[in-house]
Amino acid sequence: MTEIQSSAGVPVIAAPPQEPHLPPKEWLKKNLFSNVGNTLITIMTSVVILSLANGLLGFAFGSERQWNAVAVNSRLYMSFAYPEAQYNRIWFSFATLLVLAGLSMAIWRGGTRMPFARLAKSAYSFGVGLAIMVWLAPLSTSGTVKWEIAAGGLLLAGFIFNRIAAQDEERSLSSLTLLVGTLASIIATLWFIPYGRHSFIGDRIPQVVSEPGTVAFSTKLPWTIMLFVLVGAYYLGIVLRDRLPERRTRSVLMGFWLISPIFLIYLVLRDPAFTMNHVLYTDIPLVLGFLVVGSLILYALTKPSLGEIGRIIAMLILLAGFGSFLTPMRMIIRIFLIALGLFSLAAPTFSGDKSTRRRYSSIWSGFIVIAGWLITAVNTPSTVEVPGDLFFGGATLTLIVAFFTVILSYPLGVLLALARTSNMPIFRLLATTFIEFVRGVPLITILIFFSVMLPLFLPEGMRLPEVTSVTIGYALFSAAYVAENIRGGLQSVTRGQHEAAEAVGMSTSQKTVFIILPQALRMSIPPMVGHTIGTLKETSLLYIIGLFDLLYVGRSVIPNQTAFIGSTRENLLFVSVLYWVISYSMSKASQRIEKRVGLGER
Amino acid sequence: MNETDNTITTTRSGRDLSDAPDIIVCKGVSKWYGDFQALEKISATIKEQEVVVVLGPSGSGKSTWIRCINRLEHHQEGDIIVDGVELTNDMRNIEKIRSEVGMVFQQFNLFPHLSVRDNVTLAPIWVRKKPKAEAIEQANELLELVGIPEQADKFPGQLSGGQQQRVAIARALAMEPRIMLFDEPTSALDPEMIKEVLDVMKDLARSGMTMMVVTHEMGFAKEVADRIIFMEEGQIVEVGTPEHFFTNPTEDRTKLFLSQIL
Amino acid sequence: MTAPVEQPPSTRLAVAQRVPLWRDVVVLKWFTQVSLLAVVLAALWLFVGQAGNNLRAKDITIGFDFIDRPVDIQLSEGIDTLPNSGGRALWVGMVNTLRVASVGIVFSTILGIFVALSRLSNNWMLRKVGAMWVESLRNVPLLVQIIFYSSILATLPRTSFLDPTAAAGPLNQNQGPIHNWLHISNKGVSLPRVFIADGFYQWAIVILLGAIAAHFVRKKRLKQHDDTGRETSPILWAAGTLAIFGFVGLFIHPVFSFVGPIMGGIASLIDSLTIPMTQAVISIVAVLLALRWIRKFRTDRRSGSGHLNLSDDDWFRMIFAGLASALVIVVIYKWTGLSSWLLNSGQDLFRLAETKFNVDGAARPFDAMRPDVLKPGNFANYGKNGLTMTRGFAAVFFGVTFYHSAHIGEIVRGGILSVPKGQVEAASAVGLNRAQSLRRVILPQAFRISLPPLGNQYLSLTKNTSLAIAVGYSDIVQVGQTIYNQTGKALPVMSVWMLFYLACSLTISVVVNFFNMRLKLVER
Amino acid sequence: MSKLFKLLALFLSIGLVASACGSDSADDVTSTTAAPTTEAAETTTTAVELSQGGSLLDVVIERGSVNCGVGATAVAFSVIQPDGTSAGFDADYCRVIAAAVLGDATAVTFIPLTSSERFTAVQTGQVDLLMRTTTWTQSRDTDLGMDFGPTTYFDGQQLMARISDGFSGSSDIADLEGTIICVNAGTTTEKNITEATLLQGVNITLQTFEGSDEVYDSFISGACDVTTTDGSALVGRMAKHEKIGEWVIFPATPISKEPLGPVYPQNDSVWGDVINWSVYATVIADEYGINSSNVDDFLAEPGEIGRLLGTDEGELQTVMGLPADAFYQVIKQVGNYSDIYNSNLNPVGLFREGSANAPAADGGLIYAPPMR
Repeated sequence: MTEIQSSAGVPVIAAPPQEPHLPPKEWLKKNLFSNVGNTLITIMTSVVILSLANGLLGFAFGSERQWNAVAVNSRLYMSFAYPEAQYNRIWFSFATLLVLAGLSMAIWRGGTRMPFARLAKSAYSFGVGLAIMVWLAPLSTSGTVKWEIAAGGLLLAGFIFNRIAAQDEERSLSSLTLLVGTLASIIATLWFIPYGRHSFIGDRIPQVVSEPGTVAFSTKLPWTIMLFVLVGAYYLGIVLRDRLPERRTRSVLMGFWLISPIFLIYLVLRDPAFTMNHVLYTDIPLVLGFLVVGSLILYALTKPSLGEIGRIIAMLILLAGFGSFLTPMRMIIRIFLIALGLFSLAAPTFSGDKSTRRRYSSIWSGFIVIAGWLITAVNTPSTVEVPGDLFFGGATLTLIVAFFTVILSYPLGVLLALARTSNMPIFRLLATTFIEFVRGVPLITILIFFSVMLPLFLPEGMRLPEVTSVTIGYALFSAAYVAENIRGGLQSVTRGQHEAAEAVGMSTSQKTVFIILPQALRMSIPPMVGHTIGTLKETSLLYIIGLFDLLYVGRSVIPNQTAFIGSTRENLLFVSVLYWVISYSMSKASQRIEKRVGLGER
Repeated sequence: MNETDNTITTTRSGRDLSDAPDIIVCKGVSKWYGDFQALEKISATIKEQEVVVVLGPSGSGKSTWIRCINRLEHHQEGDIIVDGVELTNDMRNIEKIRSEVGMVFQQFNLFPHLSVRDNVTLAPIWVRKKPKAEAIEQANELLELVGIPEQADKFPGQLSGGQQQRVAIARALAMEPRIMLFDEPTSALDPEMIKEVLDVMKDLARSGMTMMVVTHEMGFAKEVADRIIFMEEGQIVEVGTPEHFFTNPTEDRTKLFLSQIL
Repeated sequence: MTAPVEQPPSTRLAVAQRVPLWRDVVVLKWFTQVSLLAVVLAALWLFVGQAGNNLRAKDITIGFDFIDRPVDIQLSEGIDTLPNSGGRALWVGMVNTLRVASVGIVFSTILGIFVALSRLSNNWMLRKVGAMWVESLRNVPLLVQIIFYSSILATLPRTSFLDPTAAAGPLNQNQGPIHNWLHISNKGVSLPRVFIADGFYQWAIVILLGAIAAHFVRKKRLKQHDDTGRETSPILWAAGTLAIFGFVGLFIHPVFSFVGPIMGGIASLIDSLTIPMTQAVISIVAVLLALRWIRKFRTDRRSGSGHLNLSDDDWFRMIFAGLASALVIVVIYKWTGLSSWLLNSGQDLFRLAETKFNVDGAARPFDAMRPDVLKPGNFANYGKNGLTMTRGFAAVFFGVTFYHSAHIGEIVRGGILSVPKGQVEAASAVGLNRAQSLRRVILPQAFRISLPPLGNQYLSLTKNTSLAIAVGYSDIVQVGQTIYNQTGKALPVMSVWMLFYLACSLTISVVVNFFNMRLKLVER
Repeated sequence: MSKLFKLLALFLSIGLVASACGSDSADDVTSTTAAPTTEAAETTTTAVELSQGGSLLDVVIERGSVNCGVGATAVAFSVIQPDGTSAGFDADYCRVIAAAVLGDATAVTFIPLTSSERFTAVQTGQVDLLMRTTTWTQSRDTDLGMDFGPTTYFDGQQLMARISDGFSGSSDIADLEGTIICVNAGTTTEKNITEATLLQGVNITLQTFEGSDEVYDSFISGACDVTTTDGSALVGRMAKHEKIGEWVIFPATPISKEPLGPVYPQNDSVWGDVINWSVYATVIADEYGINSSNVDDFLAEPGEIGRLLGTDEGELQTVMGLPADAFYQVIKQVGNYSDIYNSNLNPVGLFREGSANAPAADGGLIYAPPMR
């Protein structure tokens, strides 16, 4: 659903040629009033827009609107029931992501130079727009005056920028400076303007009272620190950028981006209460055992001259892995056995000289350590006391479900796409059936199936939380679409590439891993970005399942609070704007990145 | 003519290859694409160190034949034996032959996502299982050999056609093949770049590499070939030394072809 | 080096025997596939077995008996708001889904083209509005939009006979923005309705004949054009022919009432068939089809000289065809109900056709009615005369139409922009004017480029109507959910959902592919 | 290239871990999930401990908190507050149990459940106690795995409409002819109204919505003429929107009986007794007029009051496995029935006087067996 296809289908649209700079009068004439029809259209659209804006602003700022419902409940919206005493964990997680963001911005050389002339133009248009908006909005007189002054400030800024531009055409401002400046001024307002002045008090009998700026005042310090963290990380990145090998740094950073959400969720936010006994006497020996034995096996299996014996051993290990389901055994052992089987099956593909073999073994070791640690952490109960069933809710749940959907569906999608394009008819048949089936039914039916029916398919005594069932449903659904995007990429790899790889003697798996996939994945980046944004939007369907996502909080939880009954429209508007901001900025950013790395051109 | 084993004893360059061992033996090789018979009972033997140029009008099955030799295409009847290994469904044999037979394509088919050096070292590292350092050293030598050592860190998209084709030759040579197959290596090149590729191929021929070349470059055929095989409609029409072929062809179809092309 | 030529010439067969099994690529290929298939089947087997155990333990039965059992369901709208059986209720839901989906497809396309054109217009204001439309609509989740529209629509004024605040006094026939023709309130929108009446089916036969005639007229005019070079406007002529037939058909359609008895005859014929006969016929047809396909396949693979060459994949295809036919036979014999259902529904269909054709000669093919406002009890409600769009329908309709119009607009715009500039130049070089080049050169090419993604949009629009569940529109998902809440038959209801949506998707992709193929043929 | 491989390996590892959804053998501790929740772990623990033959009471005491299933969107009964905790009549009864068992009214883990999840949650032991406006019916009570406690709130399905549409307190089903009725999907409410109108041959249009918020939104805006649900919720809404005098609730005799009360796992009479008598304690305290502000004045009283507050060694309570001052803590920390009722339901316009929830002495149904 949604826009999965749009970015795949639409050819990259060339930017219209830069118009020569026209004086305002001529510009108006050319673009708005070139002939009678044009003039009519201009007038009509202006009227429509102004009345629409009037309606929307009248709705948004009408006196009956309870915007307090949003302000007071901002905690519910963001982290739902996460205990306030443990907020440092959330701030720490946020700071970690910001450090990564800052480093990435520096190392990928993010940001562009914005000429002052352009800045002036946008300041002018924002100023004029704001002025009109304020004029249309039903604000109190003092409010109108305040906002008009703000609009005037913008116009003044535009004027100053224009003067600077007039002095020197080349003068420009880094977009990052602009970003930090904007963030800084927003955060600065936290120190002076008491947003969300109201809060609930009373443990049993909820009551809204006026307090001195709870939301703003409790978060102003952390937000300020966050800003400094971001800027500091950026400068650290600049320092590191020149001292480290670029490609390796980038791939390490990519790895951090992938692993840090899981690390933050399971270790920082959940704070598992590891029982030392269990960890010391069960988990660590298990992991160590698999690490040592597995590494040795893999080192042996990557020997180039091994031949078919390797495959047979791999099959035996895999068989043992699947067979272990017939006897009671720790799940972790089964997982590790199957993983070892898969690694051994792939071993001939990556066989080579001693250093290559050592590297392969060490990748296994890394895998087993990460996987063992994760499984242990996931299995350990949390120490953070959450008032409620769900650890996360609101925006956090939305983001986490989207993240896991992406993480699970991408590898699955790649496998499906490979199966669908392989020359093995049964693989093709299975993959095609799955993909076409999933693409043929609506997401909501799949989600309902997974939330209602999946428990029936599980062995007795095993119970999945609903979030997990639904996330699996999301991932399977999304995988079918990912597979189609990747298939597009796979098909764009020419026949000649296959032949060249075969001609130098590569096996099918080597050809796929070294030649075909890297090219195909690169080709499918633009549609995949679109798909990722689509996934984020689709998480709103959690509402229908009855999970406390952003939409559920806004649509059902808050409008039922005794103090804010009937505040549905405010909350819906807020949720819409939030979604809009996230997905709009994501798509803009990805477009910029695509343009920069020259993707999308074939 | 078609059915005979086309072996020669002496070559134009005076090399006597009659004692040389057979390296490629084709016996009654046939191939169909649906209704269309692309190869019809091809039989030929190629000796070690021999340079064979395959000529013929387009659609005559030349490319299909040499692609059958390293099993990019599967023949359906007859036998192909390369360096003593029969081409069958045996995985080990296919692997062995692929790494013994290098191939250069009309469209270069370089790997666009890898640098020139990685293009050349990829197969030696992962297929020949060479240590990385050794593979890089060898790649540098080979790039030197084909005359573009300075382009090693560039990507294929940044090179000219001639340079790309030379990288492709280096990539094939990196596998240390005993046989090189060339599938119209100069057809996609601008005229001014053809020479640089042909020069590399000539050097290679002089160094004693067994080569099978499908080309339209008559000059190259005259100068380098030990033997010329002329094909039409999936059959071998005529086989002979360059002198014989260009000056005194026996078959009418050959004459017609030469009159059109020269 | 040993010279291989010295060995006796080996045949392929002899060599193949020498290849050890574990090194034969063909054997390996099939071994991998079959073992994966085995793993998949084993997993499915486990899951299904587990599900069976769990269902037994929880005493849940699965079965489709709810389809013809009475249910206590009231639907908010549809062709039947008090369905007498579960099957009927689901059918009403399907019709509702199809209703909103088809209308949504039409309107989102129209709106999308407008959006694309406005984004390409040379009026700055219009361009910006188009961009705002696209960027604001496609970045907000559809579900949020649908819920939002629903709550906005709820703020429309209310209709009530007794509402003292209503300025015009009690509501009556003469109310609404356009008296007697259009009513708007938060209970929905009611418009005049044109509908097909009893005589329609007879009239449709006239139109069918008209279409055949129009086809020949068009051919003739085309030939004339080719011969003489004059502008003969074949399309206009064909349309004219069709229009004449349609018009004449309005008066003469009763002559086709003889079709009714024919349909009745077919129905009786079906009635006389027995279940074993049907089973046998279907099985034979399945086997024959499979055999025919295999024979055709083998002929395709046979070379001109009669040489047959089959790869292992080809063998798989033939075995698969055979397996499919075997599966059909197993299903048809295992499920006797299926055959009787086929017989019954076939008979019902023709009986229905019989009654449709056996109508009074005075019946009109079409009829129209103006919307009416009823007063059942104390309430103003829209009657069945008008075409009434309820709030739920409107919310879903606006949601999918707006959301997909943004996407379709981008697709169409991309299609237009991707027509190379050279095409326009070439068109003007051969003397076409701007409008001609747009119509004859740019739009056809743009359409060809945008057709596949458009098809995908239609598909996802149809599927997105399932979000109606959030605003209480009785689409198939909502009805199904009510049914399984009442009867506990979640699995059967879900399989009905999936089959229904798969059928929709299949239909849409068949239609889109048909046009796609045609356009490709035109291109050649 | 090796980067690609590392990424693939990473994906693979994450995928494998995430797909490792728990174990089906007893020796593994818990189940693992891709999504971060602790419920699975707790469930398994409960199941294991219960199978060893103990009562849920011991489990709760050892755990130190009561897992209480509540609703998320039931106005005045259980709603989620901005800090994520629950508040309302039902939520307070969760606190009553916590105060009785653990001596701390705040030792509750509120688990908001949807109406379809709630029974599974009790059956699987995800919650120790369900306080979620759940109607006591025969089929539910005899169903596998659940028992019902004393009714805390007597409710009944009623309808709400506008007086301006000609409705009054004496209207009944027959007056619904031609109305659009909005109702929550998949509830007994929906079934009841369908049944009632079909029985009387009244033509209505039924619009069903997933959430009650949409139902009320539609009613308030006038898109629906009538809405129907439990009378308590209707009264709450009417008061909340300040429409008394504009809207009316009818028929006087509800079209269904909806006694709401606690639900707990079956075959655990120790735990059941604790819940039943904690509820009764609030009623008895109410009968004597003992509330949280004056409870300390009654500590010296003899007789039933003494037995209630545990001043006589608390024999009755300790037999049940509770601390002697269990009910003192309940009254002190949460309050008696009236306290709970008035603080939560008065603000939404629900008053005990004259309703079925008045004390038995005043003609209501709220009544407790004697404590002796």
